[in-house]
Amino acid sequence: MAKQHAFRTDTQGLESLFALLSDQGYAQMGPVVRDGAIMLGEINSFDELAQGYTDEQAKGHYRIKPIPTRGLFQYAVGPQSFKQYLHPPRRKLWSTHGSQEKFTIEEGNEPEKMVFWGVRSCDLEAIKILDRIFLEGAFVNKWYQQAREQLVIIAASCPVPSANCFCTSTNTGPKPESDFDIAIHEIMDHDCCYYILETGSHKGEKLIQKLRIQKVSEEELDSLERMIEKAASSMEKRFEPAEAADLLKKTLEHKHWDEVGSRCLSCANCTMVCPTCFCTSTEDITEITGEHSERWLRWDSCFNGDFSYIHGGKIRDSTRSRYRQWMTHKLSYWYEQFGTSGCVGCGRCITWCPVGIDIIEELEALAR
Amino acid sequence: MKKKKLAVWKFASCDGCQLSILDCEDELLTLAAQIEIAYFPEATKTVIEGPYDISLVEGSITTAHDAIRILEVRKNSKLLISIGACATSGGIQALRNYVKVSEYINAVYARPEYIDTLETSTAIADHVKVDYELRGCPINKYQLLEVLSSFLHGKKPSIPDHSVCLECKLNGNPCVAVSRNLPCLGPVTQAGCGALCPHYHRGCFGCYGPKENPNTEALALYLTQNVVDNHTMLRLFRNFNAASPSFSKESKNYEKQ
Amino acid sequence: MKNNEKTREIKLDYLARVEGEGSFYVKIKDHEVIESKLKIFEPPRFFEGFLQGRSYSEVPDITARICGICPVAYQMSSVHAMEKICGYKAVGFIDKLRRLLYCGEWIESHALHTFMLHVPDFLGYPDAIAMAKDHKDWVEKALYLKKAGNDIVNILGGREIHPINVKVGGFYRYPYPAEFKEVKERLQKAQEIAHSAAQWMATLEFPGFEFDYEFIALHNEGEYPMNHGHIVSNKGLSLEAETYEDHFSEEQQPYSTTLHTWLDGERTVFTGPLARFNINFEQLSETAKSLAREIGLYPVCKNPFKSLLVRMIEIFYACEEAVRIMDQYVFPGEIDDHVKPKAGVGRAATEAPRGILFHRYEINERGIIQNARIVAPTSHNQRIIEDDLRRLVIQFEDLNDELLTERCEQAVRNYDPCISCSTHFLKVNIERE
Amino acid sequence: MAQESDHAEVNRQSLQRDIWLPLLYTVKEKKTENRGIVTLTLAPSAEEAIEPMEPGQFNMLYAFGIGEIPISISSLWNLQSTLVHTIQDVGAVSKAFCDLSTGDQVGVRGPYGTRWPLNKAKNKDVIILAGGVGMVPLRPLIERILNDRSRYGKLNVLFGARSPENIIFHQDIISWQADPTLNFQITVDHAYSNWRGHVGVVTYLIEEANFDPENTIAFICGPEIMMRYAVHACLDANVPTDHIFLSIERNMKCATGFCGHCQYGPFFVCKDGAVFSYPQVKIYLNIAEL
Ligand SMILES: Cc1cc2nc3c(=O)[nH]c(=O)nc-3n(C[C@H](O)[C@H](O)[C@H](O)COP(=O)(O)OP(=O)(O)OC[C@H]3O[C@@H](n4cnc5c(N)ncnc54)[C@H](O)[C@@H]3O)c2cc1C
Ligand code: SF4
Ligand code: SF4
Ligand code: SF4
Repeated sequence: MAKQHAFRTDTQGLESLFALLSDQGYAQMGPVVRDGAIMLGEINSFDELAQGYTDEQAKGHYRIKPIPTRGLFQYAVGPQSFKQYLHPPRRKLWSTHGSQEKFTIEEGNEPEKMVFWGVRSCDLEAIKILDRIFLEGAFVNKWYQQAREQLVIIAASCPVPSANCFCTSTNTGPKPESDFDIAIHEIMDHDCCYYILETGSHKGEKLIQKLRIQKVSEEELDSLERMIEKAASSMEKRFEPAEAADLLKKTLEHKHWDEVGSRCLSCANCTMVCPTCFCTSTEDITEITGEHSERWLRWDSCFNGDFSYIHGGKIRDSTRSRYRQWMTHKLSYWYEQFGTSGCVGCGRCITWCPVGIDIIEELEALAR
Repeated sequence: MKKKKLAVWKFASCDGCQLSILDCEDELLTLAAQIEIAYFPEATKTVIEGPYDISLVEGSITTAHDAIRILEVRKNSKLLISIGACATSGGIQALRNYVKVSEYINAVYARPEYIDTLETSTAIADHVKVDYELRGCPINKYQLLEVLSSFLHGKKPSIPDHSVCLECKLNGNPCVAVSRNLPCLGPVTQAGCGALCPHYHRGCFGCYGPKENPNTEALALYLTQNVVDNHTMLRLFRNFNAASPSFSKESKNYEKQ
Repeated sequence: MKNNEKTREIKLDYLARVEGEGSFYVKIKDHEVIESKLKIFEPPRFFEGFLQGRSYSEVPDITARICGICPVAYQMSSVHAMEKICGYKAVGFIDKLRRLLYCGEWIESHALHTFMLHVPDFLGYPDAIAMAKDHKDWVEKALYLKKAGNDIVNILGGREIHPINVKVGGFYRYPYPAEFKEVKERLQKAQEIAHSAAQWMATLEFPGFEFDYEFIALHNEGEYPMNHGHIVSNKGLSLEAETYEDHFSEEQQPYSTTLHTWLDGERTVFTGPLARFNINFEQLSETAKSLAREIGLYPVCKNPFKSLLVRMIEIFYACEEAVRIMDQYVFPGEIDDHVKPKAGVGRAATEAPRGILFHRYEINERGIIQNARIVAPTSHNQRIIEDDLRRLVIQFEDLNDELLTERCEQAVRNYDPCISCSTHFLKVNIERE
Repeated sequence: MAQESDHAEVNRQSLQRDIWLPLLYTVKEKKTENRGIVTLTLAPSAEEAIEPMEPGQFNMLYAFGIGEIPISISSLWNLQSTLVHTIQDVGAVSKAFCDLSTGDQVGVRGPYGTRWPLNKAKNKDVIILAGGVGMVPLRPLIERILNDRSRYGKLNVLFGARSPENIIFHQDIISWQADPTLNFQITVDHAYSNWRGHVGVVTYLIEEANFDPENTIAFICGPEIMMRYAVHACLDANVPTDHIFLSIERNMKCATGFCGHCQYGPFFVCKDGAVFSYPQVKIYLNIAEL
């Protein structure tokens, strides 16, 4: 990190950043404690941000626990990702009025101007993947583009990865390196903490200038380095994305698919929590008079039967084939489609699988 | 255009599903303007002769008399839609299917001879051809409107058959199985309720019956190994959709403790 | 027109605008009623049987399915009975939230019954939709009222039919006060609607039909009864739910799948809004009392047709009460409302929209239900409905068959009989000779 | 992967509009092809029209209040801004189109997908193998070839239908049968006694075709099993692998690679296809439930 882009501040500094962005009319999204988990929500005052919590994750297991310090980022990623704001679970595409003889079409709503607080580096990479899908291909997703152009990203480095994290393998963390406006590094100093703010864009610099902040010292930067090293070395889960991509091409008929297919519930949780899964379906909702109709977009999943339905039946009828589609898409075909892996190593699909299926273990089984 | 004639029929049930029609407070008058309510005794004395364009059938078949009556309903209906868990899988009263009803009646009734009842409670589709089944205990009134509107206008109803889990995530709940170690039938249950129970911090208990492609076996195995005892597992599958084939089959695996 | 035949039959083969399936039959010979039957042919569903072997924690979910019209009532009676066994008493705000939930159900159920099922009788329409052609405004207001009630049940219970949030001990999830914001506004408007509807309904024509009934209702000094109180009557009865079974018995009839309830082996009772009002008038709020007086309603009102007006008073009161509870509510934070099972027997009665709903359970130390007994309001009222029909056909013998049948129907609806729930309990404990 | 240039124009267009918003078109003509199959001619309701289409491409057609489905362009004879689509009634949305009358409106998004690589067929013999409504996306190709007949070698059009009732494009068939520059063969799976033509699967017709295998291009569209057999018949007849092209069908919701439904191995059928060369999809064709 170049020292001229780094500054030291405390919680009050962050609060004034929050106030500044509020004044500029942004809707601010960030981690909050809700329903027994670190969720994402719109925060209307700074103290709504999750504070003083950590989490515990394992296969099919998640708990939050209060900690004595007032740290804002002392937990790993929760069940939700910022995908839900850039690519909402449900969105009205347009509505139409009239009859089959004559009708008119009205566009749906436009996105808000948003700030994302505490985007972990895996999720930051996930946003970059969504950019490739929705902005950099043959077609452009206009709504996403608008949301994205107005977005302010406040990233946060990850001090305590969970047992399911493997961003060191996917090369997506634990420290955000670029593509943010501001990055926050929360450094615990005994029971207190201070923050190193790093700017990553012109927009970020302009915001920082308006805050009361101090220069950062060499020792403070060293503490940051040590924190990142410690976080990185705490991750035990490992895999080789490029090898996985090759392996999956050769194992389409492997008998292990039957085995994992017998355990998988085809419930779709993994695809819902994944920050890069982008599949959607459309639904037409026609009012009882038949004169108005709305077309909605909603998240869909390759684990659903309807997903592959064509007249005459479902292409992927068995759970085995659905799990295979998910994993081969995510870890292999994604490269052909978008030039990267579809996995950013956040571990959500492992934590939130209700029967504790672990994508990396399944990969290892295929390799055997 | 001539209005389509709607009839609402009741068999063994709690009336909740047909009440859903009257619970469409915001849409009731619009609905009534689009459709002729030709037979709906819970709401009107008016009886207009059949045949009916659309018949909504609530309740399960539990008496010999009803087994005949449903044939008449079918004959009189162009389109027959069964609504609710009772009509689509036998409902809570299908719990009788797992005990010996005759002995049971003798034991409890002073005058068993007055009681006309069959050994089992069965779904409408077990007796006649059903054109569409709307699940739920109770049905979701918005889904009912969607089905009615779709059949009025020739659309395929947007009633997905995926898991409750998907709806759970769309609605922004954290999974209660993972975060609270609760037994949840969401992964094998069809969506439709809006993932209510997880939102209220409890596990799903299967109001909408099995989802498409349910892996009840894997879920039950995981839950009995990690979360609940066999008896609780049995009771979870023996609820409002006890007689739906996959739940019924799975529950039998846990009959012996 | 005077009817000269010796024998006359007044009957309706399918009673519409009630919940469930039933009919009535009255036979008159030489100006005397020789038979009066409210027949209920709803098939039995054996709930008491299903409950055996289930866990105590499942009762609110299973018993809710007895009746789609008043599931909250079933949840309330069942959790209270269970909590008595387990030696648990719900703390203040849990109790208040349960009362709030009940307010929601009363509003919803009464709005449905008064406007959509009963008023059409008074005005001569087959149903509320037909009535909407001439009285659209009232029908829309009725739907608004109904929705306001449903909104409460929705927030506290997740959905209006078979809500899922009630548990033995309290609730699975406690709402944030902010969730009440919108419904509170709706309720304030709903209360105004109830006020004007009561005034309007008071102008309808009520048959001059009175009787010195034995009204039974819950009663406690502190509040208009919903979840608590002892069972009292205007004829001196006063008992706790614990001794209910010493006094009330049920009898099976060949023509009906509903049991008939007797008090002390011979007395017929009247339960429901009119009974509640007559016994608990003093417990109503001042505003509700003055609305009642304004429309000429005082205890003891002996005309069952005026139940219509009493239901409006109760809606009015429940809207007011609901707002009061919401105003006082604060989010409890993390609380321990987990109840451990204990072996024993527990009984509870609460005031369903249609009257007293009694539950009794016996559970073992693991909380597994050994046996259950449930007596629904319509079982309590079954006798009195038949008696009313007897008296009615004699008093209005001059009417032609059609009009007399209509009058009888209207009289049955005074009780808002919820047939579907009343037939689920066919377990007979005491048989009368 | 796909022909990049195909998308360049579409891309420019989609930058101005939300890709989800259809343009309104009016049904100008409706022709019943057979029981449950109609051909609609659509013209833009206002000035704005979609970009010109090429054989093999498809549009997303929206029926008011009912839904949206992918439908191939079925004729490019008329190069105006009108669109010709042939639709078989198999479900709610396709039925809604079959029930439309002239003057009714529809929504159109497109054009989407890859084209039949006609340039590769220059100076070569051509086999066109169609199964059932699979003939729809192939007809514009036949039209193009006939329009510029001298550019191509021998032309074989082999058409298989389930039964005589499923045959479409009768008028074209009559003219193709009469055309000496074209070898047209038709077969049905099941027939009544008054059917004089072939009975049996379409792939046998390859034996009756007239072509120089090494110098032949094959274009195939039909049900997936039929295509698998057809490819093998071509290979058996020594048509080089990279001279075989086929059109794949998958569930589609967006047609722009956003919805994920049409994935087929590494491909999005909507933008990398629906037209693929056989080598592209070779390994995937034989994998069940892919
Ligand atoms: C690239 C492409 C071109 C096509 N061209 C034509 C054509 O020219 N003429 C024609 O008649 N048909 C064509 N089809 C098939 C046509 O899209 C389906 O018949 C149609 O989607 C069926 O929709 P439905 O609502 O009537 O039927 P339902 O069976 O009710 O379908 C429900 C949903 O399933 C999906 N679906 C069902 N069948 C198919 C299918 N075969 N392919 C893709 N999605 C499906 C759709 O999303 C549809 O909305 C084409 C399909 C594709 C992919
Ligand atoms: S596949 Fe799993 S670990 Fe990878 S990004 Fe998705 S949810 Fe995270
Ligand atoms: S892998 Fe787990 S989360 Fe994903 S669909 Fe299967 S059971 Fe559900
Ligand atoms: S809470 Fe239940 S329904 Fe929701 S995701 Fe978890 S398992 Fe599925």
